[in-house]
Amino acid sequence: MDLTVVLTGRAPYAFTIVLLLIGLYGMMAKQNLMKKLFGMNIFQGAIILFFIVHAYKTGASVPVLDDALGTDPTRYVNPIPHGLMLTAIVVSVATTGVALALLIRIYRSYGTIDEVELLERLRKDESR
Amino acid sequence: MKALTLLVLAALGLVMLAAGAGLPLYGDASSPASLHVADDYVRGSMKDAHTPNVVTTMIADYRGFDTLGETMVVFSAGLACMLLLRGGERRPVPAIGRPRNNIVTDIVTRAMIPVIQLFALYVVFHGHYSPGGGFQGGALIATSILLARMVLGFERSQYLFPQRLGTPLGLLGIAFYAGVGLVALPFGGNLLDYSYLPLGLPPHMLRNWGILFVEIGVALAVTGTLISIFDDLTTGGQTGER
Amino acid sequence: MAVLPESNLPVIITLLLLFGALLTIAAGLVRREFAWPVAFTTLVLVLVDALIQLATIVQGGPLRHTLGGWAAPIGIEYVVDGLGAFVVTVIAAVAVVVGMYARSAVRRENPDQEVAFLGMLLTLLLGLTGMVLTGDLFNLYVFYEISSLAGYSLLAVGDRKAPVAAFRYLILGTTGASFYLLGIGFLYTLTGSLNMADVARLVPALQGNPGLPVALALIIVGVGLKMALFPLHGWLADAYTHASSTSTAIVAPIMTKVSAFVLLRLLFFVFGVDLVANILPAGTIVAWLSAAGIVVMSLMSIAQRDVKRMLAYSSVAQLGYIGLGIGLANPWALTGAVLHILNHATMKCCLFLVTGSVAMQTRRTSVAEYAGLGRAMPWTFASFSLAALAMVGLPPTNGFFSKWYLLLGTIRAGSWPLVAIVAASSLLTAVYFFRLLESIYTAPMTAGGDAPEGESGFFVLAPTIVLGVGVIVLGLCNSWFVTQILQPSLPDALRLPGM
Amino acid sequence: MDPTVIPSLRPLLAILASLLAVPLIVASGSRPNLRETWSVLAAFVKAAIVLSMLPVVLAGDVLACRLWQISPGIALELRVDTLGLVFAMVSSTLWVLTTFYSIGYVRGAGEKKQTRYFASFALSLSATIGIAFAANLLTFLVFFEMLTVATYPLVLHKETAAARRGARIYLAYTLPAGLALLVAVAITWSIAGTLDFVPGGFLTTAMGSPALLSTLFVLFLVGVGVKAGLMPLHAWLPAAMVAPTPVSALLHAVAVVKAGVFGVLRVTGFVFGPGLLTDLSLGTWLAWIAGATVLLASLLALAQDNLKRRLAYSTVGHLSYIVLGAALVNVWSWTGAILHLVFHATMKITLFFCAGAIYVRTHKENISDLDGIGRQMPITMAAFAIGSLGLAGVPGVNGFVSKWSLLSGAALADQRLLLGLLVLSGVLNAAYFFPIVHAAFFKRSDAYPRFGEASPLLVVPLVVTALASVLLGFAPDLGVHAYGLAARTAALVTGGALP
Repeated sequence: MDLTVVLTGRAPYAFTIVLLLIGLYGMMAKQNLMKKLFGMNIFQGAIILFFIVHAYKTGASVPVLDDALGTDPTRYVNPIPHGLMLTAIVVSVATTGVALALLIRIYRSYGTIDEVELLERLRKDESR
Repeated sequence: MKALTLLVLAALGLVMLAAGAGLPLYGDASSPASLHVADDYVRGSMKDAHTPNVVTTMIADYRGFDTLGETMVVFSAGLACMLLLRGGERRPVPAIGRPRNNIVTDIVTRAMIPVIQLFALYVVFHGHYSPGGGFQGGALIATSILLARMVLGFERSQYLFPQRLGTPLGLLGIAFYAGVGLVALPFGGNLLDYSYLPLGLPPHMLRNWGILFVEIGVALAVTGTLISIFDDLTTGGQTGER
Repeated sequence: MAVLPESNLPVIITLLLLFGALLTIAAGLVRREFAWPVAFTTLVLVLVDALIQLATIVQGGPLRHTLGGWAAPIGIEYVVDGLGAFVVTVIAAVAVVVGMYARSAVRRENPDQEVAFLGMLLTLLLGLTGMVLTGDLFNLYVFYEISSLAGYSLLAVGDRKAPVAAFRYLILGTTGASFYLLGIGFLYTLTGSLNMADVARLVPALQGNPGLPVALALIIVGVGLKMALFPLHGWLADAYTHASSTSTAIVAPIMTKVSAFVLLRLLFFVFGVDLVANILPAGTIVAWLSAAGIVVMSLMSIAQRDVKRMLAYSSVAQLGYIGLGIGLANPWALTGAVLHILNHATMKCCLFLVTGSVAMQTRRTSVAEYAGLGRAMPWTFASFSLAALAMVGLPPTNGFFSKWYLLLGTIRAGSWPLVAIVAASSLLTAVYFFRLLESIYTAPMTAGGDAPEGESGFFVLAPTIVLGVGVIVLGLCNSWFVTQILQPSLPDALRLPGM
Repeated sequence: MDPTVIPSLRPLLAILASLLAVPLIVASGSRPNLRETWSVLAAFVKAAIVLSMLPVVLAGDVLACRLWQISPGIALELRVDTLGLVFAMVSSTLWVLTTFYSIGYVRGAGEKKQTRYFASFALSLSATIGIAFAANLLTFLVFFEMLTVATYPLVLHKETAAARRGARIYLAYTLPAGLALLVAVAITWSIAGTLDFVPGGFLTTAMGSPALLSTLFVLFLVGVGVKAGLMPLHAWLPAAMVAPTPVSALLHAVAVVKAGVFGVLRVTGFVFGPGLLTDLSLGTWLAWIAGATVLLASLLALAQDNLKRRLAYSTVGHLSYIVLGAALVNVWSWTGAILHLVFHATMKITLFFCAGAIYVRTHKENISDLDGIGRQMPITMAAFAIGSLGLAGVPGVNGFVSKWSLLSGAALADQRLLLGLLVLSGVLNAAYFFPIVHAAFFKRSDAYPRFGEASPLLVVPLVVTALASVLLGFAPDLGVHAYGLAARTAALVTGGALP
């Protein structure tokens, strides 16, 4: 395949994958629970972008019907991924909300949201 | 450990990149996704629901059930905050809700709030014709209240929106949405089939109105729930006014 | 595609739960005492509807409901076959039983949170039933998230450590959900459809596309995380251990099972038996991972000192049975797997209710502290014993029959190591349950915790006994479920001979 | 000629008689007299129902009761054939005696938890009758495992460290055995597609490779052999002697162990059949294992000082007589085997009853303490002497009749070594029993004060069984037609002429 096609045709996809990996790395490697949460948000963002990337059509307009363009589907980008991702974004916001509530509870009980310190305090709880 | 993590991620990345070879190219107008259901949406949006914004038609009508679920997701997040933060040990209200009494920010905020809310209403009601809709509008209204909460303080912003109203408003919003969907059932239609609304209009106009109704429902639900989540998070779940 | 008859029965379940959740909160905001009656009434109505639906489907075949009147694949549809109706009925039945238990348990364990807790419980059920009923991949994701959010927060209610465990679960669970979403993203990009039946129609043409095995793998990992498929079970033990007894009793028996059902549905009804075997040895991988899970998790259970924790690990092991049955993908094994969804739900729910009841009466939680309690709480522990026998798989309890079908399945697959694992796992289970039973009935009571004042109240005891008896009844009636409900709903390739 | 199959509820009622007594016994736990009334009533009703079927079976018909399916294609089915009826009659009639004996024993010995004791006992008997009447392997397995569970509390009864150890050993043997049986049944179903017992067997060489069939046979043997005390799987039996004596008497000399040998008879005669056993030369192997068990058990019995343990080893030896007879699969050996199943029961239960009576009266368990006891408990020890004579094979007691048939069977099979072994074992029997009788009557001991016979509740049953042993020794076909039924079964299974 032609290199330019590969670059322009595949680069956006590759970008979402890189973003995905960054998010996953944050979730796996960070000790601070809040940073894990950030990682999770990046990860979800990457997936949202994955959908959006595949909705794009070269030279097409936003999926709001325009009399000038008629109802030719090729003139508008694919509306489905956009609609789906609206839902996905809301889900991600909601999840973040619950996660924050949990973090507040954890902080209230243990005074820390650092995983290492938290484990130490959990162990202290156990031995008590 | 860190090396292992990176190794696993690298492997995952390579697999994912390799899998990409099977996907359509970026910008491909003849990808399977463009030719199957999406084209029906574009062609049908005006005819079916008299709504130029295909995304709005899709989320509020074609796939309206997803959106009902999405509203429920938001609501359950609010409920989760209520469950996790209200009750249990009582703590003093943390600093984030305390007023600073800076006259400049006070006045600017008070001036901004109606503007934001007006814009929010536009976003809700103009969702048929431009990007926008219930969720975005509801989030904007909530934002205006949150701004007041942050700048004026928890107590001084109660007159704008009392804390105890958050959850009921959320309930009301979802009930309104589901209620609009429910109307069709006794008339022999299916859930969320707005063409059965008893308003005496042609089906595509009924759907147009139906979309508006559910967008309002979403807006109410989102407004109420977001404010209640914010209040629970900042006040540590203390209920009632002081 | 044959067009299925329309019915309102499936959506009524969703509507009941949705309005039930809203009304519970609203009633609870007026007066806290009003919440439980509303919630419980809802649960009973849901069960009634689920039973009517099951009866209708057993007689007349699968039903659907096209939401918004838009025929699939344009719109979303609910599709319920016998299998789905069966799982929904299991959910509803467990919910009624736990709902009854919740009346006094929630009030005792977390009085301040009663209203939100009950509302959340209904929301969880809304999500879980939705996952089973829907015929749309993305709609499934929405319900997956509703049930997950409800699950995180219900499991976060409990002792001091519960939020920590719940947060870990949230991170992993969201990762799972996101993987699933990405998997659908691949499928959507490749087929352009989100409707399960439609995707199933389009997918065979994609054989050889490198995106397809990745989509399958992402979906398996995504659903597997929620199902706690070994080795993706990391979140489960802590979460179950530290949560309040009602939370565990509702989440443990059904949430993982619903995910198992969803996995089954996606593998065999969306991808199809042949495709799954062709593009990725997915079945074999799932089967062997499950088998490993059965052994490792049974050993872990033996090592536990806390009863709830022991039961939590044993849950993962038992899920291994279900995973194994799904992975082997032959008629007998699959029958065993689906039957075990019901069977394990009843027995594990009973066991968790007993741990809750004991904790409320005596504040005892560890294996050692259970010593000698059999005398003080005879009915509670009689039910416990029955459920324990079912876990070990002794006839005529329902656990025996799950094992019987699974054994036939492994023999049919010709895999002798798996035969040995299924058989030997019963022994491992026997080790930890008989050890516990022996100490409950013969050892002198220990000093830890309070001395029990006798049996729990009616609302706690009755559900426990119902489940204990249910273990036997379901065992004796298992064949009815298999021949009347399960078999007609399976793809032809997975049906028992002569069915 | 196929026998006429008559549908009848009687086999089911026979099982239910004692099963329904269980809740009644539990419910009247606080009123011992009422509770014991239920036990006695159940025993009588059960025996009456079982005996009422005798004329029908003697007339050459078969009673059958087909209940619902418990697995697709396999029903929970009861069928009263000659072999099953023999076993059922032995168990149920001896239960009547044991019930009276139990009442005297537990009250005399001041046992605790009598309610649990009687309930478990009734449950065990239901399971035993279920085993006797099971028409197919799955039904057999269900009741077989039920028996394991029901007897566990009885072994554990005393709740001492020794009892716990005994109970653990019991489970450690019986649970794996049950699994082996389960796997064996599952394999059988997979290769044969049927599980119904057929006289002469239903497996053929066409159904699997010789290696598979041999493995299957080994699995079956492990499954039923544990309960049959086949060496090296016998170790649980001496350990289980910690149970109260009536338990040892009825269950560990009659019901449980005989269920094991009954299983051997069913497997060899009704699953594999003489033809297949000969083709694969499995019968000879089994005969040699049984022969070795007979010899070793007798030698081990010599070394025991604890009376019940000596009886236990004696039981192990005598059970293998039956297995030996089953393995030789000719018409005489089978007649002998079935007769020994009945006759050993009457003799051995007499001995256990004696041991129990001695224990209640004196709290002595060791043989070395029994010097001169015959003077103080003459009736008891006379009965003991009769039992001993019978087991040693002295003519005039029923043991002679069954042994004679077995010897004829060995001669017919041309197994001279086994023939010699049986004779040698008779001598060894004499060697370990006669010294007890001798010491009891002819030695003197002034170590303990004078006492008389135990209560009539204990003495009458043991006199009855001793008398029965003598009567059956002279007229083996008396009463229950044991001889006629045994001979007819043997002819049916081996295809030979009536002896």
